[in-house]
Order: sequence, then structure tokens, then C-alpha cells
Amino acid sequence: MITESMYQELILEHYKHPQGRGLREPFDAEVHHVNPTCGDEITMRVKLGDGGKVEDVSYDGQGCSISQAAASVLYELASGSSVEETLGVVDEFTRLLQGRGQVEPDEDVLGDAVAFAGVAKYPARVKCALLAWMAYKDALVRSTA
Amino acid sequence: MITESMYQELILEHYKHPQGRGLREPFDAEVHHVNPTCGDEITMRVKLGDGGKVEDVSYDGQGCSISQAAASVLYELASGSSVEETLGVVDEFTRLLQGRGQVEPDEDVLGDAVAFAGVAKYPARVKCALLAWMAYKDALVRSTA
Amino acid sequence: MTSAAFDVERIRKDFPILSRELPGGRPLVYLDSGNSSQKPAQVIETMREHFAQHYSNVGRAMHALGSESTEAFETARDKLADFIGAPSRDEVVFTKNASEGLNLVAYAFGNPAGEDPRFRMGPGDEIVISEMEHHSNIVPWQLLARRTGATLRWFPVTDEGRLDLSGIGDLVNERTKIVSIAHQSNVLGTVNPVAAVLARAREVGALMMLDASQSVPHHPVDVAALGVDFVAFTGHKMVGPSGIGVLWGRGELLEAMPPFLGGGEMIEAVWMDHSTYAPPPHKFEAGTPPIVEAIGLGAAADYLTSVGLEAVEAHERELTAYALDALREVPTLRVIGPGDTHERGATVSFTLDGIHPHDVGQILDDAFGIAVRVGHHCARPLHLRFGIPATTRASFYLYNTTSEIDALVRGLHHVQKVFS
Amino acid sequence: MTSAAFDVERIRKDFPILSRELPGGRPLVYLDSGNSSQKPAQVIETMREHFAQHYSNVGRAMHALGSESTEAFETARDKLADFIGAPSRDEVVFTKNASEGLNLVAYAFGNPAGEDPRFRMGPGDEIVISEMEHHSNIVPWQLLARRTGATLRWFPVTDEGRLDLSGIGDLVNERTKIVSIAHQSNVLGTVNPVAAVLARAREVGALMMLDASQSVPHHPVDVAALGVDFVAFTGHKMVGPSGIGVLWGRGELLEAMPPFLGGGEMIEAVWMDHSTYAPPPHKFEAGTPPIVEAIGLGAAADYLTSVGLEAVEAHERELTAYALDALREVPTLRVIGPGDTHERGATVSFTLDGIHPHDVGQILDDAFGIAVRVGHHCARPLHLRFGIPATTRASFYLYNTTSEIDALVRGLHHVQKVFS
Ligand SMILES: Cc1ncc(COP(=O)(O)O)c(C=O)c1O
Ligand SMILES: Cc1ncc(COP(=O)(O)O)c(C=O)c1O
Repeated sequence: MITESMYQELILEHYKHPQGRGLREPFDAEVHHVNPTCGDEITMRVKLGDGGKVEDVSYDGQGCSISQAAASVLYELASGSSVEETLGVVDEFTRLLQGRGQVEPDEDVLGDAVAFAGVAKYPARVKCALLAWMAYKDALVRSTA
Repeated sequence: MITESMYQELILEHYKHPQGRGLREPFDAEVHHVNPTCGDEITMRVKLGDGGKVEDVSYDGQGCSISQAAASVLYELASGSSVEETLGVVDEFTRLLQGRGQVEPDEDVLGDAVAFAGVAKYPARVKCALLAWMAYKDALVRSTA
Repeated sequence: MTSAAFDVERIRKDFPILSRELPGGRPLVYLDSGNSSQKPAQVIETMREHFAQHYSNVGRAMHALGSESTEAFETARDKLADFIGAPSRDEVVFTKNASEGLNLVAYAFGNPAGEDPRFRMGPGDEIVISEMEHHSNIVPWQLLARRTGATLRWFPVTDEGRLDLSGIGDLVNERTKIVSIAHQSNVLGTVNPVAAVLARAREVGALMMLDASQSVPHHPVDVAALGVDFVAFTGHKMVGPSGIGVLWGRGELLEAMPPFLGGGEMIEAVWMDHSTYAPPPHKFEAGTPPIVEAIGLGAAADYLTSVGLEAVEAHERELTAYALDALREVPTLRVIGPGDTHERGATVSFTLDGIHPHDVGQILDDAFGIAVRVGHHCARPLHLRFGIPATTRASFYLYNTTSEIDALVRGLHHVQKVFS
Repeated sequence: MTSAAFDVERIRKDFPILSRELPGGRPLVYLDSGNSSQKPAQVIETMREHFAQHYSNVGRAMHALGSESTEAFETARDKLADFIGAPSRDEVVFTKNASEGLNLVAYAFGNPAGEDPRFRMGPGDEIVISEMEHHSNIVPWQLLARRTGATLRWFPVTDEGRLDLSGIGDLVNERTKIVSIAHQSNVLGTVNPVAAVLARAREVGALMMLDASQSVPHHPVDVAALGVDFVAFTGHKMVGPSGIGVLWGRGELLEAMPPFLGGGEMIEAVWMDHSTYAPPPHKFEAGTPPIVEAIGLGAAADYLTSVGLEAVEAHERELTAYALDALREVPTLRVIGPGDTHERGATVSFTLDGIHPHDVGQILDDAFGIAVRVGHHCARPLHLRFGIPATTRASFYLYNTTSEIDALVRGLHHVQKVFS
């Protein structure tokens, strides 16, 4: 079944048990992103610390398993890392997802996020996977502005 | 050659030697009709006499051989006839032309105008043949109004 | 079970795509005709043949091919006029889709180039739509309200998914210039009570338009019997090609409306500083029309007529009853829309607790080749009204079978297993 | 004589209709491509195949067929972007024809829903077109002037059929908001001096649009190199299907423009009382687009690219030179338009003393199967300027041959005999 390439166990796990979900204080910036084609929504807050650290990423939203799991995976990867590191991961994630299934993912950079490789083959779902990650990038820009 | 069914000798004759052409006085009504798809134009005047007679039909215009010959044939048929007779001819002519080539023309009613039977097969030219005849009908309405 | 007279297996053979296998050896179970229908060989072949043997531009060309194309194109107009019971073929305007037809009418209002008082619009005037409309019957009126300062109002929708007429007396009033509602909802399946709304519109002197995108393909529709002023629908949902739609309008109103798009074919005579316009329908068909698409749509109308719209409707009613019944067995499944087949078409939208429709659709497709539509189906306000971001929608047509509905139910059970 | 590299006989085999016999055993001599071109099997077959095996709605569908259709549709956009050198695929808006593209831009002006000052328009503002325009590049601007109170002005045309630029300094001035002219005239064949007009438009801060309906099919066109703001063209004249056209616009301007048609696909989010819109190009593609037509147009672009636009252009130049020469031998024949191939395309319009074009066209068709266009070719003001009600127009394309031009000349001699 083709399904298996998209609904990885890891994605389903994150969907059923989202990590770091809920909006928390304090935060430096909050953004709200919507995927108009499907109505998936996310509100995301970022709190930066000293030395370019990401202190907290908190979020709330609604949407499909892909968009919710992507937010959960993002939380795990980002909180505690440096802004720079996470931007690298976001770039690689974006490259993977927009690669129409032709891109070989860099597992070292992506970690768990590599589970989304199968999504890249479904153009209609790519935006779901990217929703949280684009919101995060946007929030970073606003918190450092 | 299919042409022959449309460009009857009689039509060409009327085109080359139009009968009754030119605008004359006196007149009861003058109308100007245009065929927008091809730019054919006709100005037509009607002068009615006593007892429902058509005293004169005078016209001027520009256009293809079909529209010009149709005006010339109309002139011959109408001038001197009664309004009622000519309306009968106009109706029969219209029926023939709009019949998509399926209508059997009544030669007794149409006289020379039966030469236009071939035009009925060419939807794009039907309007050319009818231009003068519709103008005539319009002019009649206005002169008796 | 479908009726004996209606041989769905024979019909399926007319649609080449239905015998297709999807990647991975999945059969195709196409339950997305409300989005766009498939095309029978009769339509595909008519278009191919026209391109290959008869094509040229229409209206303006006087040569042999020009006559053949013009004849075929205008005959398609006759067919469409017959199909919807239009009193005159000249009331059938070819558009590119239903959306263009709706916009065309909206742009007729408040246009300084128009003089008829029925189409004047400004602050204080009102436009009435409903909460169950497709975006194509919402946004054109929002844009019109924005251009003219008029006010947009709407019918609410009941919990059962019916038009709520309780406030109609206030909603449709002397300030109302036009009421435009769906004949059948593309989400709920609800068939709206046209006569009741029309009666009130007539009382206050408002015009009335129907978005018949979801009704014309599925039921016999007679515009004269309906009695409204405008009806828009779209070719691709009625086994016709993409790129073609129809706006039907009362001849007298089409005459009174200002032109919409300007260009070739819609004129009578042009000078540099002004123009006069052709009579309808050509007045509203600027530029080279979707020639072969109109001809294809004519073939589609022929096809539906040969099957019989009553038979199509009966078949769909059986499928709907069967589906409403079968879906009841799926745990947590909630149908959004009427629960029985009374005044409703073959469109069934639903939610499953805790599982997003995108996941439902994807798994149905990936695992079983079942094509349903998921999302808000271009009816976001309706979803907001029900407090849900999206639904899964199965929509049936003449070529669907009860065993495809069985496959859907099996698929939904599988979806629930994945997410349990 | 055509060049060795360009094998016109091989090309003719790609177009099924060219081997057709007309009623009465006449061969088809198709010299009406300026009106609409014929279609190669590659285009016809691509469309048939898509309908039969891959069709579904685009954008919104998440199932297998939905992906296949969306992929094919958006790939067609890529192809068209490449074909015209668009800096971004998002600048390619699919319309139903060139006329819609021209109207779309015209409706962007003076629209209260738009805020960008470049698109404001009212009394005192000016729009500049030319006397050689197709009605589709006249009437939309007349309607705009009518809606907004702006003034429509135009370039005159010289006796040789060239744009008369002598008064450009006064004509295009600080009040000018947009200049819209044909890239190539559909009657005269004249290719207009875009750079000179654009330079003046830029001086005064006006936008500039090109009606490229007659240039994109016949010459390599690079919108970035041209430097204008908008370019409209149409599929059916470039070996593509009916029902599809393209509006190219600078991304930044498309962003700034208010939406035109409202509906599905052009929105970001919809509430009952307001909406937000998708970014271009989708903002301007309301409703289900001409899906299979766009895919067919992509195949047409591929076809022309495989033949090579330079080769097409060279072939057409040879045909034009040959025709201008051969037609000179026909007594009383007068060409309306440039007499040589300098800055002119393969469209030759002419008059014959004392014989109306309708008769010319009819006899050419009836007697010899030669399809030319007769009338004012949707350019009535240009004919008024030359003081003639109509012309006969032969227009050539990649599949035409010099022997077809010989047949035309023989036909014209016959016409003169009939009317002598
Ligand atoms: C120069 C020119 N502009 C515009 C058009 C209009 O194209 P369409 O009829 O496809 O909208 C045409 C062709 O008819 C044309 O030749
Ligand atoms: C109820 C309804 N109205 C309007 C439309 C718009 O039709 P189209 O996209 O063909 O313009 C649709 C389909 O998308 C529909 O279901």
C-alpha cells in the first residue's frame, strides 16, 4: 500500500501525541498562518533567549495529521537549539518537501523530520507539512526584527 | 462547381446592371439598414399611391453582389404592385432564405427572386440577400404608420 | 441495487477512464463528480473529430470549414436551449464556466453603461445570497457590493442543512435588487425551495438568479417552469468538457443589460469613439468562444438526454438512500446535510471524530483508489456555520454503483483503524 | 520555395484536417490562420488522452486523478511561461481567450476595490490605443472610458499601414494611464514599433499593454525583452485549442490589481461579508479553469518549439514575399498594408476593384476550396480609415505552401472572370 510511504508510524505518533502543544508565555512574536486550500491553521509563538538560542516554540492549531505532526516534530527539533541551526533544518525540510519526491533528504540535518519524505510526492499535502515550519520562520523574523 | 448554385446568371446580371437604383423623390419613408457582420448597407425609400399601390421603391447602398442584386430584384417586383402582394412576396422570400436550403420555393409568388434559392444554403449570406427586403418591409411599416 | 431499466454497467463502458487502473494496481472508484464529472467517449470523440476534420473560427468565416464549425457551434446552442427548456435559443449565453455566468450578471449591476433601473445599484440597495453558497456565488456579489456601496445579506442555514426561510420577510425587501442562491448545494446536497424564495422576490420586485451548477447535471431542469430570471451552470460537471459554461437569462433582461466583456463578436458596429452591440446572446460572447467545448457540451447534453435525466435522477436517489444508510454504520460518522433523500441530491458530506478529512481522503485514495473530495469544497462560510474546518464529500453520478459505496464504507473503516 | 531545413510537407502531415477533401471533391486550401489556426494531431491527441485517462478537477482534488490533472495543468503553465520568456510562471494567467485578458486589465482600472494609484482612473485620465486595433483591443477600453469618465485616444495609421508616431508627444502624455496596442496587426500584417511607444509611455509613467494575438503564434516573443507590462494572446491562433488564452503581466502589477472575476480558486479565505484573495496567477482564475484546453495549449507550445519559432518565422517571410509578388499580377488588386516584408507578418489583405470581398471569398471557397477571410476582420475602424467597407485577407502559417498561394492567384483570376 502506497499509504505507508506517507503515513509513517512516526507521523501518526506525533499526531496522536503532539509534543509541546499549547500556547505559552512569554513570547517575542506570535503569528497565525492559514492554508487556504484546506483550512489548516496554526498559531505559533517564539521566545528567543541569549546567544541566539530558541527558548520556546509554542503552538496551537487544527488540521490534518500531517500539519499537526509537522508542528510537533518542529517543536522537538527547535526548542533548545540555536536560531541558526533551526534555520538550516527549515531550509532542508523545505527543500525536501518541495522536491516532488526527487530530493535525497539529509538525515543528519533533519532527524525525525525525515519521516515526511513521503509527503513530498503529494503536491496537495506539501503545504500541510510546511505550514508550521513557514509559520516558525515568519515568527523568527518578527522576533528578531 | 457549387458556385453555380449561388451565383446564378440572373443574380450577376442584376448586380452588373441594377434596376431602379438611386434615391428618388417624393417618398413617404426612408430607412437605412446595415448588416453588421459584413458592413453591407442600404438606404431605401418607399412612395405609396392610392389604393394600396407601391408607386416607387428607390434605394442606394453598397455591398456584395447578393445584397445589391436582391435590391434590384426587389425593385422590379415591388414597384407597381400592391402593398399586400409585395408583403406576400417578402414573406415567401424570407421563408425561402431562412429555410437552410430545405424549402421548396413557390415560383409563382417569387418570380425572378427564385434565383436566390441557392443562397439559402449559405447561412453567412442569407443576411445579404435579406438586407434590402427587410429594409423594404420596415419602410412600408413606417410609411403607413 | 439499481433499477433494471437503468443499466449502469453499460453506462460505465461509455466512460473510458472508469476502466483505468491507478498506480499500484488500485481500481478507480470515482466519487468526486460533484467536483467535476468524467466524460463519455461520445463527448471526447465529438471534440476530437471536430478538431481533426471540421475546425475553424465561427461566425465570421464564410468558407466551408467556417460553415461547418458555425453550424456545429450554433446547433450546440440549440441543444442546450432544449436541455433546459429555454423559451429561446438566444437566451443561452456560452461562458467559460458557471463562475463567469455569475460574475457576468453581477457586473451588469451598478454599471454606468447600463440604463435599466432594475440594474442600478448603490448604497441602500441590497443583494441577497445564502450561507450555503459556493464561493462562486458569494465573491462576485461581495465585489459588486464593494464597487457600488450596496449591502450584501444572506439566508442562514438550519442545523439540518436547509435554507432558513423564517426571516425571509425582512431579508428580502423593497431594497433587494437581486436574490441569488444555489439550486442545489454542492456540500449538503440540499435542493432549495425556489418557488418560495421567488414568490417573495417577485413581491418586492427583485430579480432572481439560480446557481444551477449542481442541479442541471442531475435532474431535469426547466428554466421556464422555474420562473427565475437567470440560471448559471457549468459544462464539466455534466459529462461535458472543461472551459465551457452556460448563462441562461430572460431575453428581455439580457437585452436590458449592459455588455460585460468587449471585443470581437459582441458588436454590431465599432467606431473609434463608440460602438453598438449585437443582440443577445452574442452581446455577451466577446472574442472567439470556446467553440469545440460548446460542441462537446452539446454532445454531453445529447448523451444525458439519451440516458434520460429522470433515469439519472432515480439512479442517484437510490445511490443516495443506499449511501445514507450504509454510512450510518461507520462509527462517529456525522452527515452534514439532510439525512434522507427528500429534496436532496446525491452529494453526501460528513465528518469523522478526530480524523481530519485530508487524512480520510488521502488514505481512501492511497489504499483503495477511492476519489472523494476533502476540504471546504469552496463553501467555507457554510463550514464555519457548522463549526467545522472541512468535510469529506462523496458525490455520485449516473456511472456510480452501490458496490462503490460499499468500497467507501470499507475504506472508512480502514481509515479509523489507522488512526485508532 | 521554402528552405530545405523546413519540411512543410512533413509538417502538413501533422495536421489531419489538411488532408481533408471538401464537399464536391475540392481540396482544402486553408489561408485563414489569422482567424484561427488548425491543430496538429499532437494537440488533439493530448487532449483526448487527458479526457480519457487522467481527467479531474485541478487544485482542489487530492486523489490520484486530481494530482495527475493538476500536474498536467500546472506544467502547461510552465510551458507557456517558457514559451514567452516570462520571468516567473506565476505571471501566466490562463484566460478563455485574448479578449478576456484585455478586458481583465481594463477592468483593473478605476475599480473602487483597487487601491494602487497606477490603476486609478477618472475624468481627465487618458487611455491610448490605435486605429489599427482589433475590436477586442478597442471595445474594452471604450467600456472603461464609459465607466470612469476617462478619455479614449488613439494613434492614427499611415497610408502604408504603419502606426503614425508623429503626434506621439502630444498623444501620450502625463494624463495617459495606459497605452494598449497590437504587436502585429491582424489586417495589415504590420509589426508595430514597441520600443518607441514604450519609451514614451515610460517617460510619462503610463503602463503599456500589447495585444500579441497575432505575434506570439508566429515569431519568438520574449516578454521580458519587450519590456511592456501586459501581454495578451490566444490559444486557438497558435495551433492550440479553442477556449484558452493567456494574459501575462508583471508580477508586481498583478499583485497590485484588484480581482476581476470572483469565485472558487481565486480566494485565500472567504467569510460571508468579505474575502481575501489568492496570489497571482490564481487570483485571476475564478472557477474551474479551461483545464484540458490549457493542457492542449501546452502541447501546442511544445509543438511550435519543436518546429522552431525562428523556422516558422522564416517560412512565413518567404510565403509573404512570394504572395506579395504573385498578387501584384492580379489586375486592380490593391494590398492594404505594407508592400514588402519589412516589419510585417504573413497576413495580406487586399481589395479588387468593383468586386465585393464577400463575393471574392465565396467564389474562392465554392470553386476551389480556398478559405480566406472577408469582411472587416473585427477591425472596422481601420477599414473606415482606408475608406473601404471590407477586404479579402489571406493569412499564412507554418503549414502553408507557395503552391497554395498559386492556387489563390488562379482563384482570383477566376473571380474576375465571373464578374467581368
Ligand atoms: C489582433 C487580435 N487581437 C485580439 C484578437 C481576439 O482574440 P480572441 O478572439 O481569441 O479573444 C484577435 C483574433 O480574433 C486578433 O487578431
Ligand atoms: C454550486 C456550485 N456553484 C458554482 C460552481 C462553480 O463552477 P465552475 O467552477 O465551473 O465555475 C460549482 C463548482 O465548482 C458549484 O458546485
